[in-house]
Amino acid sequence: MTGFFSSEAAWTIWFTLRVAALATILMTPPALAVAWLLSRKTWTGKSIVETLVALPLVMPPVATGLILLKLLGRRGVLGPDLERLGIDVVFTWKAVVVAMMVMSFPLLVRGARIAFDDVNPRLEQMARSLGAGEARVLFTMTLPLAIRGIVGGLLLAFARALGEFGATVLVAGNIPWKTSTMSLAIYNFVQIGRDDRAWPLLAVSVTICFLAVWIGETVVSRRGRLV
Amino acid sequence: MTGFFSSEAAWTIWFTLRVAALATILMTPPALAVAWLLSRKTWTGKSIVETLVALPLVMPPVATGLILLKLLGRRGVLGPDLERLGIDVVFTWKAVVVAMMVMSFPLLVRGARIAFDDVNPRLEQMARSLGAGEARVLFTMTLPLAIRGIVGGLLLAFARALGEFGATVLVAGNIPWKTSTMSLAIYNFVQIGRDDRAWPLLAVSVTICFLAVWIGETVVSRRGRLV
Amino acid sequence: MLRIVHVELPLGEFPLFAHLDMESRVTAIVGPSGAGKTSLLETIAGFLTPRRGRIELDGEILLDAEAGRNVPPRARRVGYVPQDDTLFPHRTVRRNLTYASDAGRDSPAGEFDRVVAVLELEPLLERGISKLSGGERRRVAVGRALLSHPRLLLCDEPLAGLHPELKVRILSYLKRVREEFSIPMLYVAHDAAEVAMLADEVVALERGAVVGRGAAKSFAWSEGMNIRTARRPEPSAQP
Amino acid sequence: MLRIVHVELPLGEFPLFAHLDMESRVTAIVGPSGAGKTSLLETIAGFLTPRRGRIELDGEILLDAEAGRNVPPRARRVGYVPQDDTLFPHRTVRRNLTYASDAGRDSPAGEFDRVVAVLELEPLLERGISKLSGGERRRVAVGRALLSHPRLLLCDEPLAGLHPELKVRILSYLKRVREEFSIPMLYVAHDAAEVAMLADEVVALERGAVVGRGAAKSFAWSEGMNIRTARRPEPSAQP
Amino acid sequence: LGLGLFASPAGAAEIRVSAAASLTEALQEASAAWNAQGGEPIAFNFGASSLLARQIEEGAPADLFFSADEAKMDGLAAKELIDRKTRKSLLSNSLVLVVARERGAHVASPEDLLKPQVHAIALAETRSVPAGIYAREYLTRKGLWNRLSGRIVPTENVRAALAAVEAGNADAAIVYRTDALVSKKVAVAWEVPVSEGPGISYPAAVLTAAKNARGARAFLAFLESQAGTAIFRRHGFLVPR
Ligand SMILES: Nc1ncnc2c1ncn2[C@@H]1O[C@H](COP(=O)(O)OP(=O)(O)OP(=O)(O)O)[C@@H](O)[C@H]1O
Ligand SMILES: Nc1ncnc2c1ncn2[C@@H]1O[C@H](COP(=O)(O)OP(=O)(O)OP(=O)(O)O)[C@@H](O)[C@H]1O
Ligand SMILES: [Mg+2]
Ligand SMILES: [Mg+2]
Repeated sequence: MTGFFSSEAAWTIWFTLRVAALATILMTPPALAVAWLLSRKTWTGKSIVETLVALPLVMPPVATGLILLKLLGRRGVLGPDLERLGIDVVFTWKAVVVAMMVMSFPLLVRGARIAFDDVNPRLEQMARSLGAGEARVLFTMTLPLAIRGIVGGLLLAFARALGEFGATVLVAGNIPWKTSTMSLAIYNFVQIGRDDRAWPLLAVSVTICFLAVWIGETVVSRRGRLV
Repeated sequence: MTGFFSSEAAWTIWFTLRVAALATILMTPPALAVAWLLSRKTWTGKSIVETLVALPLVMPPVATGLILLKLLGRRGVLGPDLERLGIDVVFTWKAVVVAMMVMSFPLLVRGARIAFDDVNPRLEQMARSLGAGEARVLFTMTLPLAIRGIVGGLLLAFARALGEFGATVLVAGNIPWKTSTMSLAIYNFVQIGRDDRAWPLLAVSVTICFLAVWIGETVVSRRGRLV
Repeated sequence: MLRIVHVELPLGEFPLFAHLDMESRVTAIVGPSGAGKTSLLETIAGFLTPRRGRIELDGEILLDAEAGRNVPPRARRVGYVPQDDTLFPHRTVRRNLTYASDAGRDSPAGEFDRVVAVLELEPLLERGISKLSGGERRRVAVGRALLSHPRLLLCDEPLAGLHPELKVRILSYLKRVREEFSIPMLYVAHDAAEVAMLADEVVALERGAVVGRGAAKSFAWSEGMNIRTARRPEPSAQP
Repeated sequence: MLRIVHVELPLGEFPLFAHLDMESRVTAIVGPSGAGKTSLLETIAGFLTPRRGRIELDGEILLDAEAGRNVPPRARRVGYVPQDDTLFPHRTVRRNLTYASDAGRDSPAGEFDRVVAVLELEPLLERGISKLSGGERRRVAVGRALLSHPRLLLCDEPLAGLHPELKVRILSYLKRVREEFSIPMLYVAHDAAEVAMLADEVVALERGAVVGRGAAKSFAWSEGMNIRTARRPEPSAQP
Repeated sequence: LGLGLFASPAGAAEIRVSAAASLTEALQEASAAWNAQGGEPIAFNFGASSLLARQIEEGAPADLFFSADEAKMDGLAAKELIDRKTRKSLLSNSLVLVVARERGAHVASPEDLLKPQVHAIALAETRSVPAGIYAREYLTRKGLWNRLSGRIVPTENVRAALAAVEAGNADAAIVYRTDALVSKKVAVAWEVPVSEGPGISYPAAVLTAAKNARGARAFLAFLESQAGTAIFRRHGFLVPR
């Protein structure tokens, strides 16, 4: 890789992969929790929560980015507290992860929520009456039975994380060797008219996407063999 | 509305609603077709098609926009033919629709594909043996049984269309009274530091999103009562 | 008449191998669990495609594996009552029953009301499938098949889990169907009495192969097949 | 012993209303389709929650609608064989059978092998549920319930669609279970012979209410309930 | 995925520079030279000047701001976010009128933009993006703005304007000379004389919130030095003296 790519490009690719993966992993538990609540419980203001979840899709990324900046920035809402804790997010890799998480959250929630809706509650009931506690029901019934939708959602989320630009560039900046993801680098190359350097990076993200899709397919069909 | 919003803002809102709706509608048949092929047929290069579908998510919007421009531009691949047909896409509302379609296509395809996967093929078989042709099977079995996933996908797609910025601004430009969507307008206001004018627009798109979510919920649960 | 010629279909442990001519109007298919009864029916319905063999109905070739001919289920005009009902969960009972006629397979006038009456489905017509009891489901499945104006009826334990009284009424109706419309019937059953009452002929399957065949009345029921004769079985339970 | 005190549960047309003490070890529940048999079982299993009434098992209160007490299904230790199997589609037969013991409900040593042997499930242990025949499904459902080390067995037509020979073997095993482990049993059945063989007592439901009750041997089977006596029914089919 | 993996190569003593995207290559070359002579490592943040300004307003960390126009810098100055003493207008640029290299519209002067065959003129967003603002200023000064406004296509930025001309959907565009040089598919039809053109200047200033003001000042000085200015010239920028 480093043979063909400048060491900076190589770093960017590797960095992007890690933050996108990390963002997806960190996002999964809360996203599944929200999806589960939306699917299984009825409560007032459900549509409102659903809307909030969908917001990062609806708002132009720059707006999401600005809001995140106003939250996390040194003059922001949480900024001062974070600073006191010695955590600074803005313009660090942490900001990239946060931006990616926020932007791809809706995709996983939707996918998982619909998958949970389609799980036959009688199976969960039967599991309970065979002595399974809620945790066991979740891990032996709900999640495995919803795996298709979850994997699908994870794919979308990961893909989105790879492609995220608008929000990231605001909260994380576009700092080579520090916060510059493939999307940011590509954008920058396009800006300065160096398409020749943009295409290779684009090819890489396409390849990564292909691998992700392919892995997802196999995971699902592996489970599929039984079902 | 026009009382509170400048007439330009009012126009922008109304314009955005129409193009986003149009994009979602136009996108639905092809997206469902692709999803159906991915779910029902096995063919070589399936993962490749899936990757292609996912690309608009993975690539930074600016790249997608450039590619569209290189395709539809007067000097682009399809441009000349379109010009011969007297169709002018770039820098018109048509370009906005195209950009929105391309960017939200993956979301609907994924949602529908997974929903189709989960439809019990025995039901379709039974329908056939009761004399239903493929079209009838599709409309009386496959689609109704997959409605949850489809509606979910449509919601994501519509939301994404509302929020789309990066690709749109490249192929459609940001022409007031002609191609300027809410996202584009918000982006500009943010850039010139006129947040005071960005927030109202943001509020509108949030409201629209809320309505969409709410409608989706009721549609699904309406069907749910039977199932 | 139905001719099944050297049909071979791979299953779990063993293949289904069937070679039968069915001249009789009602043929009962009996056999232990996992013998291949359902598989046979689904092969005739066109849900499963055998590796070899030929299937003919009234002279028309439905399937000829060698010649690569395979009439799709849609064109077979076979009414199938599957073992697991396979009702359409998103439609009311009524719209399950009318599905075939909506698709252009109209039954004789008045048939709908008659079937609904016999199967006692009136109170359920507007119900969702998920709100039915097990037996109610069975009846809807039977009704749906009867109302598809078939040339051949395939019934996989259509009366399983039904109350004897109702069973008798439905059986006598099926008998009438067979006589009035002379629709031949393949009928999977486990109850000797049921078979004796409806069937002309019995075919016994085991491990995918036909192991016995004869007129229903004279059919040699193996020991214990008729539960009455097996009041005191030796405890063959231990491994 | 099981006590069902003035339990009331709204159903489709009519409510289920049950008031029973079951001292006997095996109680058969009979009744026409849609009588409320399954609903009654699911109420005891805790799948359905009645509007009123109380349910006690061996003195422990499982449900007391008035007092707002409702022991969740998990804690009821009731083995349930549902009418529709409700097997876990994503697990092999083996992992369906071991689900309860994985969850900490261990059965006596050797029980697994014994159950597998009686239900003839060995060849299927590693199969996926979707690859089972109807009867094979039933047997897995029965096995899963037996292996959940229950205090009470609820069987909704456990032997429906099984071949008489096998039926007899399984029945005699259930009989042994009842004797050895003295697990009381509620048993929904339609076959007089089956009932006579296994049950001590019979309870007849109709439209949600108990309409008859008695010792199995002496139970007054209404005309036609025993199919044998109904060889020639008057064609009550016309509407 | 140990978080340790994410420790950035640059340590505490780094100079954080927020700079307009159009300066990317020049500044990267400059920082290389700066490092070669033993300067502290530089961490650049490239982007649209307006967004960089927004980031600084929201307290995003930076030591030095290199804007593509004075307006953004004024905005920060008004908010006391920059150290006025350090503010310098380092560079200038000139506007050019570009057309497609092949089969381009026959435009030799701004007045030619009035020709009927010129349907669309791509400019960077004329309210927010410096290049667009300058172009508008110039056309207005030429008395052409109102007569052309129907043909103006505002794009996200200079690059998008060029792309529009390359794609053939804009017949002409007004962009920076530096950007025009990068694109092979467009030809410069008319170069706006510095005298006629608007006062384009790229101001730089050390931020009041700078953690490494000393380093920032040093780097700024280097950019002004012979070595620094040489690099900018090589990239087509004008360095007023
Ligand atoms: N979810 C439901 N909503 C409304 N009515 C229901 C629902 N489930 C069952 N019923 C009705 O309640 C009655 C009792 O149902 P139940 O399943 O207990 O009958 P059953 O005795 O088990 O009949 P079968 O022998 O056919 O299984 C039936 O009339 C049925 O139509
Ligand atoms: N999809 C499948 N894959 C592999 N084996 C299968 C599949 N479906 C059924 N079988 C096996 O084929 C055999 C015949 O199945 P079939 O359903 O025809 O039996 P059956 O005679 O209907 O039994 P039952 O009376 O229990 O319904 C069984 O041994 C079963 O395990
Ligand atoms: Mg079967
Ligand atoms: Mg029942």
